[in-house]
Amino acid sequence: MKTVHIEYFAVLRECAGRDTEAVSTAAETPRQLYAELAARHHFPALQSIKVALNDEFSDMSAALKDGDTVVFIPPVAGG
Amino acid sequence: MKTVHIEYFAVLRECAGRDTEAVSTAAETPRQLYAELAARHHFPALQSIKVALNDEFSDMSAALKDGDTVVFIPPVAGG
Amino acid sequence: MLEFDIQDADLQPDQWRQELMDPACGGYVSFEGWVRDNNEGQRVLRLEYQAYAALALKEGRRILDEAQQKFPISHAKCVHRVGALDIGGMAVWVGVSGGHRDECFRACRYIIDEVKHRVPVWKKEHYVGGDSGWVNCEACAGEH
Amino acid sequence: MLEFDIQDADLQPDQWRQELMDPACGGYVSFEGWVRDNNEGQRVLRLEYQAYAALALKEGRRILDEAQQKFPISHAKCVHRVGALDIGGMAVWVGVSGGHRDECFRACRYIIDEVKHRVPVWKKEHYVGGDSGWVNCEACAGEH
Repeated sequence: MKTVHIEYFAVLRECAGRDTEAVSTAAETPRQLYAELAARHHFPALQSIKVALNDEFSDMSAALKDGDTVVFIPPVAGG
Repeated sequence: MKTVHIEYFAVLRECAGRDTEAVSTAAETPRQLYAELAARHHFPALQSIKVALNDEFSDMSAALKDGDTVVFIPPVAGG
Repeated sequence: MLEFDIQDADLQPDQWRQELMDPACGGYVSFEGWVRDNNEGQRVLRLEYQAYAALALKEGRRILDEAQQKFPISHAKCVHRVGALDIGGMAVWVGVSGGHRDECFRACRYIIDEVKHRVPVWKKEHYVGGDSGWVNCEACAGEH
Repeated sequence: MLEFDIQDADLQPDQWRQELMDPACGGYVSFEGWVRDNNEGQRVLRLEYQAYAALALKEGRRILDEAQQKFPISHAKCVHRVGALDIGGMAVWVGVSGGHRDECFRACRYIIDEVKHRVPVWKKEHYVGGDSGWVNCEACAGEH
């Protein structure tokens, strides 16, 4: 088990009802972690979710490490 | 013979040493008139001179009429 | 000068435009994104922007660097607004100065296109009638 | 709103930008032409613009009409300066607002490109060293 720090934005923040949380997880990758959180917080189906690890874009198949900061990024819509 | 009113701009104004003049001419077209004026005022050779008759773009081969206002337009360079 | 920023106060393009002035520059192009009163057939009342600031600042800066590598511009700046905005409010501003207009137009367009696709900023539209939705999140629009 | 003008006083883009605001518009693009301190290898001290105003106003207005026919924009305005301008001075301003950014960028670019080619305005550059010349008049540059 590792502990990761999660920050939520936009629709995910609304679903989770919180800005951040610390999660103990057995997930090996952001993809596994997202499935776990989606089930817990009833996230909507998002086809093109992206992820940032420690404030850099990363891959949904990257290796999660203990202490990582994880941000899941729904489709952006700036401007 | 017809009388036309000429307005000069840019390099032509400098060469002619005046803003406007009234000219009595036998020229049938702006092209003939330009040749006449170029000889008189020592205009530089301008490959792509255009002409406006009575404040509308016209053709160097158009028919000049008595009383026309004629403006020869050197290559423009706005902005 | 290349600068990307995010702020929750009103944008000040007049001030930033002066930062881009340079006697070697013959052209200046700016873009402003305004809050429209409609989107995809719905009447919009107001918008709310949220940014993942730590990453948005890095990605925005990368976009400006790319613009300067691709086009021979002198200066570029982009600032994105976050927080609540009413109709007519300015959500994003881009300014570019350079020797000639061609590179300024191309760079300005490049910057705003990339910002809209890559910088982690989200907007929630509030519609006439009380509904609201996060834009580009079709699965959840109208739910929240 | 479509408006083309020529004036011998300093341009006021901040004021004109507000005239283009519209709750239905999501994009605004502006172009400014500034007097550069160099042109084709020569150091420029100042510029002088002259316009054939009667025809320039007609042709400028035609260009704005064309822009609105070609692109679905809402408003466009262009003002050209005449008279003496120092380095850094603004010679021409174009502003365009519309529903989306694509048409605003295209229309703004179209307008400035056409204005530079078709509107009867001329500029005389005064160079370091005392020479001067009418731009685009190669046969006569340096003579006057």
